[in-house]
Amino acid sequence: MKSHSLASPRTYVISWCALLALLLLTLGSAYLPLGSLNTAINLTISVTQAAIVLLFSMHLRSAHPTLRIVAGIGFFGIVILIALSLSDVLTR
Amino acid sequence: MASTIAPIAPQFDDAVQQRDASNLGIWIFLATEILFFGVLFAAYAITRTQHAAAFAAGSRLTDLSLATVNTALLLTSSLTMALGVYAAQSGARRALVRWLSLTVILGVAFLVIKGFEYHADYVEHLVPAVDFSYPGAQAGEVELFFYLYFVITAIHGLHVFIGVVVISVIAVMASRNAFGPAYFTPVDLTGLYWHLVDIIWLFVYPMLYLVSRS
Amino acid sequence: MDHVEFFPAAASTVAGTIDDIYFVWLALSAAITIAIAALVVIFAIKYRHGSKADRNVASGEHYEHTLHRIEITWTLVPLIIFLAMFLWSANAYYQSAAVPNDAVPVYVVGKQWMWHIEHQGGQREIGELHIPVGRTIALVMTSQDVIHSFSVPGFRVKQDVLPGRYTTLWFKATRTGDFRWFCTQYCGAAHSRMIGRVLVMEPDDFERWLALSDTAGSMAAKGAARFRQFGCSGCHGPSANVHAPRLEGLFGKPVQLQDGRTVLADERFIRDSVFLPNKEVPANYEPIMPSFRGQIDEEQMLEIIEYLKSIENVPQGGQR
Amino acid sequence: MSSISVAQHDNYLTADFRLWSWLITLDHKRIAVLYTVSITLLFFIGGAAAAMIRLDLLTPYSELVSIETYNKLFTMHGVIMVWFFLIPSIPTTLGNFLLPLMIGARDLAFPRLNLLSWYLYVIGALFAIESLIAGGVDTGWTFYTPFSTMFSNTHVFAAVTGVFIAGFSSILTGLNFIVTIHEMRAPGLTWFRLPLFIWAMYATSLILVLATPVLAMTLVLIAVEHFFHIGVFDPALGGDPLLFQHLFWFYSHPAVYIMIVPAMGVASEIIGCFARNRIFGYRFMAYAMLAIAGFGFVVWGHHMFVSGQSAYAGTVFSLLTFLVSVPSAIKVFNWTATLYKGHISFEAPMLYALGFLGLFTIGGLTGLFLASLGLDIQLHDTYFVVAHFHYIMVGGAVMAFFGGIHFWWPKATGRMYSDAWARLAAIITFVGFNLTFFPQFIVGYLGMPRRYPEYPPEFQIWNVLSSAGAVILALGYALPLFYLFWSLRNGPAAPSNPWKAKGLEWQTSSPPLPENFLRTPVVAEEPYSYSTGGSTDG
Repeated sequence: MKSHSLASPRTYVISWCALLALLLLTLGSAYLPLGSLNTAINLTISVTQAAIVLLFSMHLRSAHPTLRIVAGIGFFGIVILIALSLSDVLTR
Repeated sequence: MASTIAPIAPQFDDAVQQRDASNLGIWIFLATEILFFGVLFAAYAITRTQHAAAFAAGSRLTDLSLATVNTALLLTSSLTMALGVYAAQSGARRALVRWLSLTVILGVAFLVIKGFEYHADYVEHLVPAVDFSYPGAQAGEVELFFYLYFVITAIHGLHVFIGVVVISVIAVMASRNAFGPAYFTPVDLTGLYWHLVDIIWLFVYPMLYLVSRS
Repeated sequence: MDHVEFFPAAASTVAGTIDDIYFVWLALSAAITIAIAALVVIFAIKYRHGSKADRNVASGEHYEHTLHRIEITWTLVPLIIFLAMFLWSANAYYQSAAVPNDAVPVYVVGKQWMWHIEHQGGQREIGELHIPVGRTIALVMTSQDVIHSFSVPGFRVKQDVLPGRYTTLWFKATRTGDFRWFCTQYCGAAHSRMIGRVLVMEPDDFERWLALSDTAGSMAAKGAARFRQFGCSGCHGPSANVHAPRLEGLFGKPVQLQDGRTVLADERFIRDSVFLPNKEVPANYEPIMPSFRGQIDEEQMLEIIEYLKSIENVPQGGQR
Repeated sequence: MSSISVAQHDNYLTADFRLWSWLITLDHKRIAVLYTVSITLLFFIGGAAAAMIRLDLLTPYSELVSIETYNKLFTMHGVIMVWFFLIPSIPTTLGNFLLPLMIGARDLAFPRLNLLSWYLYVIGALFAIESLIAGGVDTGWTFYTPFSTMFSNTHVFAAVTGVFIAGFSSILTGLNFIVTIHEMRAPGLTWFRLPLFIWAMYATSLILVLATPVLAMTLVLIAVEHFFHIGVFDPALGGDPLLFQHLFWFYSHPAVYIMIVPAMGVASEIIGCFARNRIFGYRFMAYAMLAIAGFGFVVWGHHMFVSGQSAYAGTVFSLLTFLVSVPSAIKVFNWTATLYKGHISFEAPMLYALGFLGLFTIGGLTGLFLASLGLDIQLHDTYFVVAHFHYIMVGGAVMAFFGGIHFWWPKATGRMYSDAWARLAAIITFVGFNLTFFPQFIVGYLGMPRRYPEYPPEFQIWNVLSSAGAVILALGYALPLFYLFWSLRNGPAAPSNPWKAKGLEWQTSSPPLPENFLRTPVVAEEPYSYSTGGSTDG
């Protein structure tokens, strides 16, 4: 399980800049009156930011597939928990 | 240099097996952390679905500017942590100690700002079960929002605190030359934990602070 | 004990279907269990250690193929049976979930540890429920404290009773008699004493029982009194000078909300409007209604709902 | 234990005799022994509660204990049996002992975490026992809100804390097992050469790791709500009590598979060995366990068909539940087919395993009754449910656990027990179990609710039968205590492979060396190669 091809400092700095830019974007978008679309945009940006951190800072891009599966399963668990619970609440 | 060679525990065959085991172990641990917070996110999602207006009203009472600064601090601390791991891998001991110390400082700054936020909430009578009063409609549901706000931020803050402590210990170890290019697993694993705490905050931020700002 | 019961009496219209599903599962289970047991016994004897049975097993690709076919067969056959049973039982579930239109409402409030029943005519009962045979009854239920559950095994019906919500349970009894009813959701110390009897009567007897029972007026009449007592009529009445919606004919109609959604004005909507008035504000009205949480209890709330139902077609509310 | 003779090498039991050496041991085998002792203790505490319950139910009126005491008894029975016996039972004892041995490793990947998880288990158990001594808890093991948070004045906090801490013990065990199975297999031991017991431990660990955090955080919310009287589960403030049920069953349904999947692993090992046959459909068996672990996460709503959950959600959960039952069915068929053309002998472990097969079949089939939406309305929260899950968890899991203990006892202790007594115990357990729980199916369909100390007199006959069965069952569980203890001192020394079984754990001495193997074994054959590997069954 090769897990040790770390990224370069350049990658870290670039992804940091991207994260801060996305932070400003999500903050700014919150002030636009878009109704429920606001939440969708905020969430999409959060997912993008999380993906950047996972892929670059946490090196999942170059990690062994097992590690990627483990990380994926964690997030998948949340999705199942929320989706199936909401499927009840929203259809009551 | 002898100190930077991995001590191999008797159950392992070699350093590679030991490192891979640690790596898989920490990722499984992180997956459990994700699900740990998943409960809070699910509770939030369902309660907000049922009381959308109250959650919007509650969110407007939170301090968005402090939270935004805090988000930036945490993102930056993630950068310094990543650079720290890089320094450890390159064998740059002094750089490693410097980056880790910077990470600790940023983490502490996050907690201090969080403390100011909590204090302001207390002054404004927004602490459920302790001192809560809300003049507008649906005070009970707004209180629920603040209940979730405090539970989520407190448990996240606890994770930041634990991270700060662990990184401090790692920094001290690093200053004593405990790591080198051949062995820096503890730095690496701590970094992964720190990044995950960051990721969780990236979801907490819009959930609690950005609802219905328009 | 005079006789030993194996199956409960079937006394409602849905009981037959539920029993059918039960008996089909019983038959399938018995068949599978006996088949497995028989195979185990046969193999155990035939292939016991030291027996002379032939144990030559074919090998090679063809054999592997056969094995796969066996595995796939005993994956697919149960799957198909399960899916059929799923469809059948889901259908039965939907039947008992959809309340027929002709149902007569009876109101139920559960509290630790007793059941309060109120009929439309205002007749109250505790721990007993009188109903006529052959008429569809819909229980509109809520709880004042913890979760309870209303279960009548003889009717094959059961529904949890939740605080803060209404749940509905309907049945149509097919024969007269006494039927036990239990609380089946654990609710504290005297959970096992939160029981009662459903007394199914001939319609004539039932009418006689209704007439003989003490009432202080029908539920709607009591609700009308509550409507004035709690000051509802001050804003929602005919002479109000506050911009508040008139409630005549409201029940069962769609309501346009401020946030653009449309909801049905059912029991839940009315209850939420009284206890959580800002949750769903009707369009064109200001959110000025105060919450009555803690002032109106669940039984009074049900009476108010029954009153609002009763003024469906009356041009002016509160004629009494 | 000083009488165990030492051959040339010290084994793991004789390596050090001081108590301290046990309390700080990092040896997975010793930790397994620590777990076995503590779990056995908790099993008999939980069993004592069950005995009181059955005694009280002899009569329709609660004559033995007050109704409040009865409520505390079934709560303690549930809390202790679920979290302090069933969930840790097979993984922490047999799993801890066998996992490294079966994959040819010297220890688990993280021995310190392993010891920590035992201490967490003990601390959690102490909290649970403390809540019992302090006066008990009356919420039922399910802690349903708003009863547990707003209305119960009993020691909910201590009980919840105990379960919370034990949860971390589970997580650490699961994490340790997954990493060990991934990283530390002996050379040549590919995934599809793993014994099914290892596959079972793997599937179980996945559930432990993914489900337990959800329980832990849900319990935190319960504790906070109980303490501060505000929270998202209380409808008085706009919370939703069904939210609690969703979160709770997201954990607690998969938890059922935490209990039964290890039992499937044990049964596979035993049936393969005593039928002298390779496990029929080995790959399907492995896949089935993974499928059960996976599907187990999406069926929780079948506990909520009459709870006020939407009919739509109920339908989805019912369909998914039928799907998860298919892999269980496959497993029953495959075990049966494993007997075909074998050389079957009937030592005690085999009797336990066959008992497991029968009881699990009945338990699984009655689960289908409960998955059927319309029918579940009648059965929900009645004794039918009680009977069903006892058939799975006691008939299935405990039967297999006892089988496993008998199967690997010679390996772990180096002693042989009396096979005749053990067979008798297996038969008594099987008979007692059926007499205890089969009548409950009938009284359940008649409508007798769970958690009732008092019941209508027409249900009495079934309750008397059930209580009578419980006496026999208790005898079946108590017997092994005697002859197994007896064997420790007086049993003949066990050879390294008394059953002529396949598997790496039989290739080392009994009891094993502290470091398990003198040389790391190399695996070159398929699992369960009974028919090919020379005729040992002459």
